[in-house]
Amino acid sequence: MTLQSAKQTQSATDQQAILRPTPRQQMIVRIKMHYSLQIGASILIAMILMAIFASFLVPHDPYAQDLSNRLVDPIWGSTGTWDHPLGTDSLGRDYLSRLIYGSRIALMIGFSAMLISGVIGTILGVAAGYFGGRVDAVISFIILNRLSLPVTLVALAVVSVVGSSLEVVVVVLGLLIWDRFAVVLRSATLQVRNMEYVAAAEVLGASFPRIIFKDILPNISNHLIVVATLEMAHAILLEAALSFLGMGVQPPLPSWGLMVSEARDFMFFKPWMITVPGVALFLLVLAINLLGDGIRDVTTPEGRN
Amino acid sequence: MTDVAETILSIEGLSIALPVGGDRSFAVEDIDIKINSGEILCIVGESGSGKSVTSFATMGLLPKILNPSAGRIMFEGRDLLTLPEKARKELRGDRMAMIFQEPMSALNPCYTVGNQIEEVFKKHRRMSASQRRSQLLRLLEEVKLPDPERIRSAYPHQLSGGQRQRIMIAMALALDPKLLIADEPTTALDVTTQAQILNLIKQLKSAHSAGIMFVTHDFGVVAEIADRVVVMQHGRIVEQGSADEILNRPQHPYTKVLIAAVPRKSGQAGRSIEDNPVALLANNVTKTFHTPGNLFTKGRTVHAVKEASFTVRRGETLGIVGESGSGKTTLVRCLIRLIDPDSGEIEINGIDFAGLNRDTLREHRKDIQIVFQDPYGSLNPRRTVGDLIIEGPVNFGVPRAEALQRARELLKIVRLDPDCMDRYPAQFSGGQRQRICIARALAVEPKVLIADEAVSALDVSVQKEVLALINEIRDSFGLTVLFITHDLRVAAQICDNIIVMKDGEIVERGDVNKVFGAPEHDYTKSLLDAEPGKDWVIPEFEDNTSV
Amino acid sequence: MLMFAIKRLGLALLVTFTVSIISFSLVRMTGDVATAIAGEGATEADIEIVRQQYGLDRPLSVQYIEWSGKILHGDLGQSLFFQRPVSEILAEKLPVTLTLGLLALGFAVSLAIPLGVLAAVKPNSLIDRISLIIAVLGQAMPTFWFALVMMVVFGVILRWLPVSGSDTLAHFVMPAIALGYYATPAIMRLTRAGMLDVLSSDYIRTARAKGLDTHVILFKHALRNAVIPVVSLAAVQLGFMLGGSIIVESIFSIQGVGHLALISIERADFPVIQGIVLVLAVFYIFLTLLADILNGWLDPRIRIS
Amino acid sequence: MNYRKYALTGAALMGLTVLSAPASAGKADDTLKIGLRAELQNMDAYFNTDRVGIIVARHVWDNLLYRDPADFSYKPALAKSYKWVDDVTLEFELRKGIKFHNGEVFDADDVVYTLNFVSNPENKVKNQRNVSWIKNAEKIDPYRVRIHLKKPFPAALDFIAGPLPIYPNEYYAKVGPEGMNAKPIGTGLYRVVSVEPGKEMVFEKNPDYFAESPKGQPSIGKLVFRTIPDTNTAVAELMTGGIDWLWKLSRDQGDNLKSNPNLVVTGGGTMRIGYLQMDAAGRSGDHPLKDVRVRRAIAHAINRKAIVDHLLPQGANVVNPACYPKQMGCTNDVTSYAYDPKKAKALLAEAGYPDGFSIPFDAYRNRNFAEAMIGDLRTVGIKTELRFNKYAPTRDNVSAGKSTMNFMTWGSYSINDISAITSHFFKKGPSDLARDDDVAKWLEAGDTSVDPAVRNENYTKALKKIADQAYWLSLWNYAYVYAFNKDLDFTPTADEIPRFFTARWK
Repeated sequence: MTLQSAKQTQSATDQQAILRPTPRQQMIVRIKMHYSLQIGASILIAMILMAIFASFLVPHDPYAQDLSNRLVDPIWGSTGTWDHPLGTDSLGRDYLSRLIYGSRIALMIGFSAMLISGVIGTILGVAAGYFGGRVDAVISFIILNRLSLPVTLVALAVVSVVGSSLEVVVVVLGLLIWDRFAVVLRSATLQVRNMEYVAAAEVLGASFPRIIFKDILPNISNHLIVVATLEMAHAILLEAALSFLGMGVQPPLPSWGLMVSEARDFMFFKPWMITVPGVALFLLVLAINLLGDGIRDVTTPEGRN
Repeated sequence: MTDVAETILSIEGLSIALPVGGDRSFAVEDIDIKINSGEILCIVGESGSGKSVTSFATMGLLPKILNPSAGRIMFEGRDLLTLPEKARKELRGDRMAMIFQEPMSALNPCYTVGNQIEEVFKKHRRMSASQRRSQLLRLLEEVKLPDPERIRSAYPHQLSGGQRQRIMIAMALALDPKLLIADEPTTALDVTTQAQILNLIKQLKSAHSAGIMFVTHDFGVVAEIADRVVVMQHGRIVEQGSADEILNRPQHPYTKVLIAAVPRKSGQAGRSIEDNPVALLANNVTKTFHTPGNLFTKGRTVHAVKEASFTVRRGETLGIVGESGSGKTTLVRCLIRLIDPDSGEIEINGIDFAGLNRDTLREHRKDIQIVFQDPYGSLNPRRTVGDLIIEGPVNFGVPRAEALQRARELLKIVRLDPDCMDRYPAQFSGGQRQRICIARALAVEPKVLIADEAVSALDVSVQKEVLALINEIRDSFGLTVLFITHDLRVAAQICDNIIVMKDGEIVERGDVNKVFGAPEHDYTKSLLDAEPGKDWVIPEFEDNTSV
Repeated sequence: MLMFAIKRLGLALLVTFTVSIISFSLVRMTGDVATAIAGEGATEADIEIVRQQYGLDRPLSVQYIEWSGKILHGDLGQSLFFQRPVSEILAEKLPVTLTLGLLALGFAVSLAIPLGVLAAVKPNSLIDRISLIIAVLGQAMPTFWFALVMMVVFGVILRWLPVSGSDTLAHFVMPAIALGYYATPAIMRLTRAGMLDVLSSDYIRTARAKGLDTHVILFKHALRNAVIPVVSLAAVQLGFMLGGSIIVESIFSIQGVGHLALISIERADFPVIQGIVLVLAVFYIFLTLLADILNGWLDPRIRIS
Repeated sequence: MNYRKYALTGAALMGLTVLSAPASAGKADDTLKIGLRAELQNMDAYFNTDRVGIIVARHVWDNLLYRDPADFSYKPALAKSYKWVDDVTLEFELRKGIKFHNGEVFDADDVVYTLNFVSNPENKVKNQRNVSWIKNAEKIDPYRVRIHLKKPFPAALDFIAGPLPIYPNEYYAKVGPEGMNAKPIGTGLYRVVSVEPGKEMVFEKNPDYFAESPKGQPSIGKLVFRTIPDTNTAVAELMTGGIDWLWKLSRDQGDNLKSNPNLVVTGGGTMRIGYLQMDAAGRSGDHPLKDVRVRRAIAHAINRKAIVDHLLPQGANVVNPACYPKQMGCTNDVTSYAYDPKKAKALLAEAGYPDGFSIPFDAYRNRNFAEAMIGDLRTVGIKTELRFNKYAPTRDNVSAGKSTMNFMTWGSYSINDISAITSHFFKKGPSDLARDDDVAKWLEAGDTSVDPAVRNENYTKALKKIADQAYWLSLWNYAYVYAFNKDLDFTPTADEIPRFFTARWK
């Protein structure tokens, strides 16, 4: 071998390196190998489809009551019929139809509250992480204040003041649960901000919004998505809890939390009445969490070998 | 060295398989190594050559995914590879010991160093507490740690890197092992500390009869301490022999490439730049950092840069050298206003750069650009190469199409395929990324280019190419280069003038021949003196300039 | 040290101040407090008398200044409903909630840390998968629903555990599990991640190079380092549990702060709500401080400069 | 025993060792455990407004008189006899030989002190309505007192027998309301053993209770009042023997518990009525309910009978007039609106709302009843935005004229007179959403007259107009469901005051 051939060996490895998969290709491979992400995504997509096409799927009007036909058992019970596969509730409304419509409310509240809190939390977190110094001190103080306020208690108090409705619940939750966005994105931004590519962009004359949108946000987006899923799940659980305590969304809206709450009078005698909406709630939150975990796994920062 | 060398360790035909889907099928393949008592065997090679895997396989510390698939490792008459784990545990720390690369992280932060050394006694010997204690103090003395009583009860983070590496050595020597494995033990240390540790290891070789397997990538270190040398590439041994043979009369082309790539001091002397106009002027630049305390400790104030003043002329390469913590990185970050200096003036092409406010600063940013040390962290992984390179021109108002055209040219200049514009940084090797960084910096046609340890993370052969590229670009673009490095040989090879920094102060300046040839300041002297392998005259090969 | 302590105290006071304003304005929006005090069926004249008696006819700012002035003297005011000092009522109820919170935390920690450690020691093993399932289920399980299901199964059907009250430790078993289960996943994940991190660290390699036994490596070298971030999380979780015990306390009729908060919201007993929000906020601040001290104790890098 | 073992196992799982399961309640240890929803704000009967407070007061203290729940007659209690001296003076002769729980002897000083203390506004007793009619009390001799009224007040005896227990003067003077809250002392059938606010109150039989008492003698040795705010938790406790007695259950809970062989489920109607109030005067702004046809449509749309039949317990009935039919001055001879959605739709179309409209709807309790009404309204095209809130904000909304339509309840303070309900809502006070001058005038005439004929005539006119104009739709009267241990002999009374002193073990 000559020196020349040794040098070719070197450039040969360089050529080989260029053929490495792109980050996106890597991610697709990882998604294909990640079963819990697939399960979560499938359940969630199914729920979303259920919510979108609820009006075509329901066997009955979810609000149509029939007091003479109340508390019918589901098909596996003694008085069950195929007319009401999951039976009827205490006002004689079809349980399955209410369950299906309930997915709309859960998803709507989860998504909207997450959106509100996401906007607040992201702005605060990114600002704190990017600017540091006094901005960080002030925002950290705001976060500390927020964390020291007990969420459920404050939500209950506010809802009891303003009066409970779908919109109120969404806004109250959105205004309360931004803390994790802020905390996580603050540290993620801090980390990215200290990366040399941000310094490089700064040196290359990139303006501050350009750095935020081109360098910071794309690189913290995986954190953002993960927190978003967590908070969406959190918001759904909180709404259910508020509705359970009677201070969430209002009847006759078929919120799953409200359904559990209304079914409590029968929980010792007709346990399926709390089981069915509880399991639906559980599955939805589970799906969102699995999706979030999966996203975290498949988007672990590329670039390091 | 005794005349009758006893073979302590003999690696015979060892192959270690890599998991399926890797770059190659074996981490190391069919290697044979012998280590005799009382000798230092250096295993040298670039990253990925399999040198560390060999040392870990010997120690029995391979990660679970790596499995020896063939061969034997004979130690004290037994094949380590077939030995049950329990028996290997008995050997580790007792008959064989290891020193690692990162003294910062190799010690448990939660326990005192004394505690961590005594563990070795507890595990392998029945000793009373007082015996352990006196042994401990003896060891700390042997590795020349001052005030052993105090050091004993110190936590790792209270010690310096060098002290920690001494603790690691004391721990390794605790039971007088037959085999000592050192995996790049000085790479993370400053040059003066490195010299002390190498010195210590040399002394230990004579005091103990142990055989030492010393893994390194640095031919200077090899020249300093090796008795015999093994050169590895891509998991295979390409050449082995005595230190003298390998260093001065290498046979294998790869060894020659490596040695040829070792930077030497005879680089740039004699270029005339004295008459060129001043491109950059720094006057009394000062920067102080305050670290806040916590519940238990006080805050601290660090004077990172103290009144630094110097000038650089157009076309000049100014080297700024110093050990870690000397303030050189803070200084350049002040120069490009990534950090605002507390006081002082900075003039670039006659513009008062330090005095610019945020808005006007942006307009003048294009005059001074920087290439960072970490080729991984300095490229946004979410943007394509093309996007990254046109970032600067677009920011300064160049139309996108024009910027893209220019980016293709720049890629050619840094010897990358212009068709890789749509690829992401993750798809490139370290050296390639550093070229991308250079292309990006050049895209805005700067007057001054700062290379902040730009080659220190690269293997020597790649380092050499990048250094050559920087010189070439400096000449063809008429750039002024500030070259920041801790490696004196690199500085000597590429720079016209040198500034030596220590504790935030410039202690010496002058042209490269003067600073390295006739240093005035004691610190510069000690730096030069500490340079490993300084007595080795690097052989020249005919066609090395073409590399 | 002294400066830091002063700063920390100042921060705590500042948070207390903002929280006090928030909680004050929060409950004062609760419509006319006088109606609530006078009770269901009171005449308009009764309500007017109450309004004057309690000074509710004065401007809010005057009322706030008076209230905060009293707080500085440790006086949280009188409960409108009980006509007793709020501090006295809280002193009665806090121990119950603290017991519940500590037991819940104890449950969470004693489940999460061993599982997290085992999962990290044998990644991708059966135990890792089981603990992952426990974590995923725990995050998705609505607390109120879980509590109801436990009550039906263990309280009514199996009759293993008492259904409500707080007389004996047996009474706390179900509530503590219901409350603690939600915190388990977070602690477990952090333990697992921390442990994985630590196990791949250089000093564990050093420990192995010394030939140390596995249990020494795991329990002496790895666990202590892995548990440091868990301590902060656990302290914060305890804070959240105290604030989040509303639902669990209401379901299991535990006479703690959570239940007091809920009924006080229903009764618009604003001095009590203010007091609870304030006390919980101070508690939270105190817990973060405690976490810092514990971390300093565990981690000499923090303790000694 | 089993239970205890498992409880120990459960606790051991959590690493706990100290544990003791509660003793089993019931006949065996002569302890009646009573489940109550609400927490008592203050043990002093004059400083709480709770139903629980009234129940406690009946057990711990005695009044001068006692009203028999069976025939509503006034029987002498602490007083041996009473007489009206004139319109504004009542004289009582007191029994001798009665002692308070702390040994203090009962005499005229106790009566005088108690009544003068509570009637003094400065002492700020909670329910001024109960005492504001008293001018003062005067001691004639050690066992004779006179009560002077501010003005003629026919209901005085009702109050004397109801919310005015007699306190020991020396003790009360010494400890005041705080002391009475901490350790209540009375002459009553039960004395207070311990009070853990919000958790439980324990009472034990008073062995020295005076023999002549119209309340009889206590039978059960120990009463434990446990606060269990959540109904379903309380039901669970009842099913598992944690408590022996529970009331105010929903109809479904009662029906379901009937299958439990260890329990007796019973119930009966009360005076409390539910009503739908509509903002006919337009105080909350311009809206369809100002049109009488719309109000009548709503009245026809709601299937009150179905709700009563399917959701309310036995003893509840559909009510038509704006009062409880058995109340003095009330009449059933008013327009009644039968369930007729077609007619409702026709009326809506006639009023110009063939496609219905949307309207806010305030409510504060019985969410399921509200929901059922919402469903009925939806059928005829009226969409409602339910604003379900706590009592206080809901009532504030109504008083402030911000409520368009609300579903609330009224218990008339258990007063058997129409003035306690109809006059409250239709005399242009803050709660009046009709603002009808005629109605207000007739009611005033009825309220100020002592002649039953005049009263009846005026009240009937008012009630007829209210019903005709559908200012307010009376829905039903409430009924309570009681469930208790089958070993217990307990009789519910119509006045919503359970009397545990008459209960005994079978």
